[in-house]
Amino acid sequence: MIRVREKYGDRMTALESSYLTETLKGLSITLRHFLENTLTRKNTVTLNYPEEKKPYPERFRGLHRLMKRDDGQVRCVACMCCATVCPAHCIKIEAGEHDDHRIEKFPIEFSIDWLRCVYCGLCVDACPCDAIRMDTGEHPKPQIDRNGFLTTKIDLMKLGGPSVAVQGGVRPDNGEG
Amino acid sequence: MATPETARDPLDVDDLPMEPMVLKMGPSHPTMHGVIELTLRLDGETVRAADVEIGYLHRGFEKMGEVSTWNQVFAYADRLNYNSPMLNELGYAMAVEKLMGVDVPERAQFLRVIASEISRICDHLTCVGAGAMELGAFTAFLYAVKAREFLYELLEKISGHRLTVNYMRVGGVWLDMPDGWDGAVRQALTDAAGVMREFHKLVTRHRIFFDRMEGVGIISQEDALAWGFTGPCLRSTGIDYDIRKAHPYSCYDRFDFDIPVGDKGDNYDRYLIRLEEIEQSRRIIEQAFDRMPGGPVVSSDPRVALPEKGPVYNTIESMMNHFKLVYDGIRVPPGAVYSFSEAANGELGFYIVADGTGKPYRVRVRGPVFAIMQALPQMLIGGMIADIVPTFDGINMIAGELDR
Amino acid sequence: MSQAILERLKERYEDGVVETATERGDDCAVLKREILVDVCRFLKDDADFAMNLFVDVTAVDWLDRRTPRFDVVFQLKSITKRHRVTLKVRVDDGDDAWVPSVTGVWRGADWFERELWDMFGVRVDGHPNLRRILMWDGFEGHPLRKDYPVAGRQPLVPLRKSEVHVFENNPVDPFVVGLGVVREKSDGDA
Amino acid sequence: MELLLISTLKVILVFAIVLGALSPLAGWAERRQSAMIQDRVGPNRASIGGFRAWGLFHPIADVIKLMTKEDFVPATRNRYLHTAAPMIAFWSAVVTFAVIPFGPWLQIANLDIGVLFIFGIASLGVYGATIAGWASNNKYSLLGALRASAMMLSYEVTLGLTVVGVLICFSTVGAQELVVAQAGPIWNWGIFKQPVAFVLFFVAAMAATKRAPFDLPEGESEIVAGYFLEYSGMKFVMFYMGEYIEMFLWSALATVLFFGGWQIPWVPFEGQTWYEFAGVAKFLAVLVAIAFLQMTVRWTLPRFRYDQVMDLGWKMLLPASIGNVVVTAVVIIATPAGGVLQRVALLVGNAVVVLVALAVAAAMKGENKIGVTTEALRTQRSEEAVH
Repeated sequence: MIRVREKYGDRMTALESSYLTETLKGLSITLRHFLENTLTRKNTVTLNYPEEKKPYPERFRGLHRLMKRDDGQVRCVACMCCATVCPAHCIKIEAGEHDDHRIEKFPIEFSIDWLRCVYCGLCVDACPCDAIRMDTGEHPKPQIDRNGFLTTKIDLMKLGGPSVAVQGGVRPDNGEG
Repeated sequence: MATPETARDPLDVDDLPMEPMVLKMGPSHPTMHGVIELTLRLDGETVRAADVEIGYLHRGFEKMGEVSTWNQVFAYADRLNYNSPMLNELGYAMAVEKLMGVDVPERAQFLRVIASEISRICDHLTCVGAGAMELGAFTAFLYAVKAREFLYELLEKISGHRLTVNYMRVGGVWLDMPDGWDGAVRQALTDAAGVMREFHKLVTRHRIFFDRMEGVGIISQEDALAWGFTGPCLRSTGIDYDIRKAHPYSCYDRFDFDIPVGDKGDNYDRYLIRLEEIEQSRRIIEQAFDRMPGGPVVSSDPRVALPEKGPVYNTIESMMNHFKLVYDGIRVPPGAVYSFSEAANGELGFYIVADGTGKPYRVRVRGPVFAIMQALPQMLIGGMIADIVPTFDGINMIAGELDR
Repeated sequence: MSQAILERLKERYEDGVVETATERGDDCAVLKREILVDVCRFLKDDADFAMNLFVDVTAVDWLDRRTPRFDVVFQLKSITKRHRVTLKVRVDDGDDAWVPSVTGVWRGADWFERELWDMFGVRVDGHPNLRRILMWDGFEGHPLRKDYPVAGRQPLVPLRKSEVHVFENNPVDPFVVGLGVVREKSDGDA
Repeated sequence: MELLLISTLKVILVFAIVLGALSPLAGWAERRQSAMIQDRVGPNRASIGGFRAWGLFHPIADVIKLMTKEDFVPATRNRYLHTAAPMIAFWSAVVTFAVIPFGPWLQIANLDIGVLFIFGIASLGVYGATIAGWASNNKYSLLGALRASAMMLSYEVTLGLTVVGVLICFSTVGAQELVVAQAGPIWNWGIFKQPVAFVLFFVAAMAATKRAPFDLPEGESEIVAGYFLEYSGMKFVMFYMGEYIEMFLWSALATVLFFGGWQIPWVPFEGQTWYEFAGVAKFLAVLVAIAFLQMTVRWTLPRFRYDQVMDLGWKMLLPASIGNVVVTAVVIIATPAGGVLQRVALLVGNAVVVLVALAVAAAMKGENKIGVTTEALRTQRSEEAVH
């Protein structure tokens, strides 16, 4: 147990209560910052945003992307896991039957409403085939109307790339699984 | 159903000698953060009566909890006390784990404690910084925000986001810490401490600040207990009650830290306690890194943890387990528990009731600020309008956990 | 220690304690409504128990699952003794939906009981100021009842017309009325 | 005719300096400076043809924006007073520059009662704040107006008394004469005769301009924006500019009283042209330096509470300034004029004043009337609760 009054002092001393010394102390800090920042920008922490950007960390959950199969088709099998687990109900999937008999289902439409999304990342955890990811490192751009935030499958796939997981078994050179 | 007869206007004070001025403070008022409405009766600048109206940020957390799965509630829990989301998540995760009887791995416990304590520091920094700003010391505020920013970056590195972290899961945490994170934490804590030293020099011992805080918003020990105070506000009256010490949870019993207490129960005490708790949290974090065990970061209990991605992609058993957990959610056995933890403002309690399905039957949050805010009129009466500002900030009202 | 509380309560209020249970380390006593305030006062004042901190009161709505419909759940705690206990009172729907107020024992129960009324429609008898707290005055229904729909809509609150409305709303307040009336007369372009 | 022409030119020149250069630049400097103090970048987005000039175009953008902005007024205001208030505040700040001697010849009117004229007109500024607060028909404005009037009245007294010491030293109230009297070596400056008076003057002047830490009439976290809460557009600008101009006014007066005005130490003025320009430059440099200090103080300190400002004004500053006047008068009478003895005696007297003021301050610490009231009220209320 620490008594804060004992540690930080309970009463003002005579000098402190004259305002002057403490004000001068404060001025020494502010003026030092002023000089340092004027001459060298040493302590400046803000950035000139659009010109200077700070990269997001690796785990940053940004915009979603849909991963692709080796032949460039969408990896998603429309299992509805992500749509179910989403607390914000922002994922809409319309499933359809694929011509290829090895692929049972695929999403005819896969849309995410980025205005409703809370970027919790549960959909990524829930995906059983590594089809949806949130690692683009980008955040939604401003739009002029709400429809601009409703993103379709095509847009989501533009950011996507081939994935490590494959359907129907282990890939021999799979390093990370 | 109509409001019963017993309702009355708390402003109805008929023993005042002259006509008071009624002043509506908020919700659109800089100090009230847009979420509180204070109705004051003023005698000149002196507050003679006050009434607090809350509910402007009511988002139906408890109702939403009833239609979400157990894991989805984490996303809502983040938004309770949005300054320290990790602490809310820890409280909620502990409640579910207590009801299910899940053991959390050691390493996850340590990561939880570290993340929580970083959150606690952020919360206290916001509180003392905003307090200084609302007293007019804008530079001091920005220094505190700068220090907080160092820590938010850490949370972003480990959880992916700064505020809406969604880092904890039932039975553990989302991911292990990234490489080099411990060094980054130590560095950031050192930097933040350096910035806070300047903050400390700027305001703590300045007489203007001292006079504004000292002896303002006093609450006595008995009153504080009677109103249900917890956290720094209770400790400012001299009671060394901290749930981390009184009912150790997670792995707090392994760390060596002190509880700061005040004497008078005024704003200055609350301010100093927050300043000191920042130091103590720092101590906890450093000890946690020194003793960090290895191992998994999420429980292997198949009832709660999603299976590893590799088996999910490749084996049908894991895939089925995965689907069951995603579609039905975690199935919590029927029962009810009350679990509580020390959040930044005091006791954060979760009373959860399960009926055996994948969704909570009832999630009740006991926000620390809710109990404290009801004593606000008592702390304001007799003071001046200007005293509302530090008192209101000393409570550290967070509408997210007040209105839920 | 908390077990001792349950034992002691059973001993002291034989019929009043409906049942006791210990679940996952939480000790809970289900009480009859009549003895609630008495038990609370006893727990607070007794030197062995010293339940000096009122933590929480809430309700659980067991619509169509159990009767009586509501469990009103009190969480109490002792800061000095470092133990705690849960008290439950079961109340039914309609006229029976009320509990006695414990604000006389702990002042801090004030807002929690208002919330209980606001959210569940469980009246709190003897509460000094039982108003809605999170919802507004004209709210219809009680949102945390299970029969209140999640996407429930409320009738819109009519737009406030003019500043005159504000003055009329406070007819007893001479300051507001005085300032308002004088200004309105002196100002032609309002 | 010639006099009229010269006077007009002088007026244009002075107002070009004050209104055209100093005030807009002050807005820029304040924002930029606060950014530097607070480890930020500051405003730098306004550009002309892609040229940003460290945000120097922001004042221009601000002015255009504010002038073209809708004048949004409350329906229940008092129409005439609401319009008149900003004019009064602005006018009282600007007119006083008529007697400020920027240079040997650069002074609009050399009144014999120059300093008194400044005080007389500047003290009218409080009417602007008070009327604005009352005419807005807003309770926050009203509170701000009450705070402003109480505080400015209190500090006007101190402000006047601190100057008296300087006036005694130089035996004149004419602004130009004061400057002339400080010619010669640097220790002829007012600050070396009246250091305490300078500190008191500086503090009281900050209070008179209602700037932090004395910005409680605005107190944005307590009473939103105080007396100019209900003002927008050009009327708001007049308050805003008035505040800056007033800040420069007191800085200018401080330069005249304590820093030798346009006099350059050790270099006597013998009618040289270069000296006139150098003098004006020196005057402006000192003025800007004092204004800069005021701004830095603003970004360093928290805000006072209403009663604490009154305590500081009436219980610390006023007794100290009276003590300073008495000590100065005694020293001036008792010692031979202009000698080293007098100079030393003045400094010793000042030191005595400081020590006494510190002792008083020490004795006053810990006294918290409001706390007592709170305690009394609480006891009363808890008794009520018991019954």
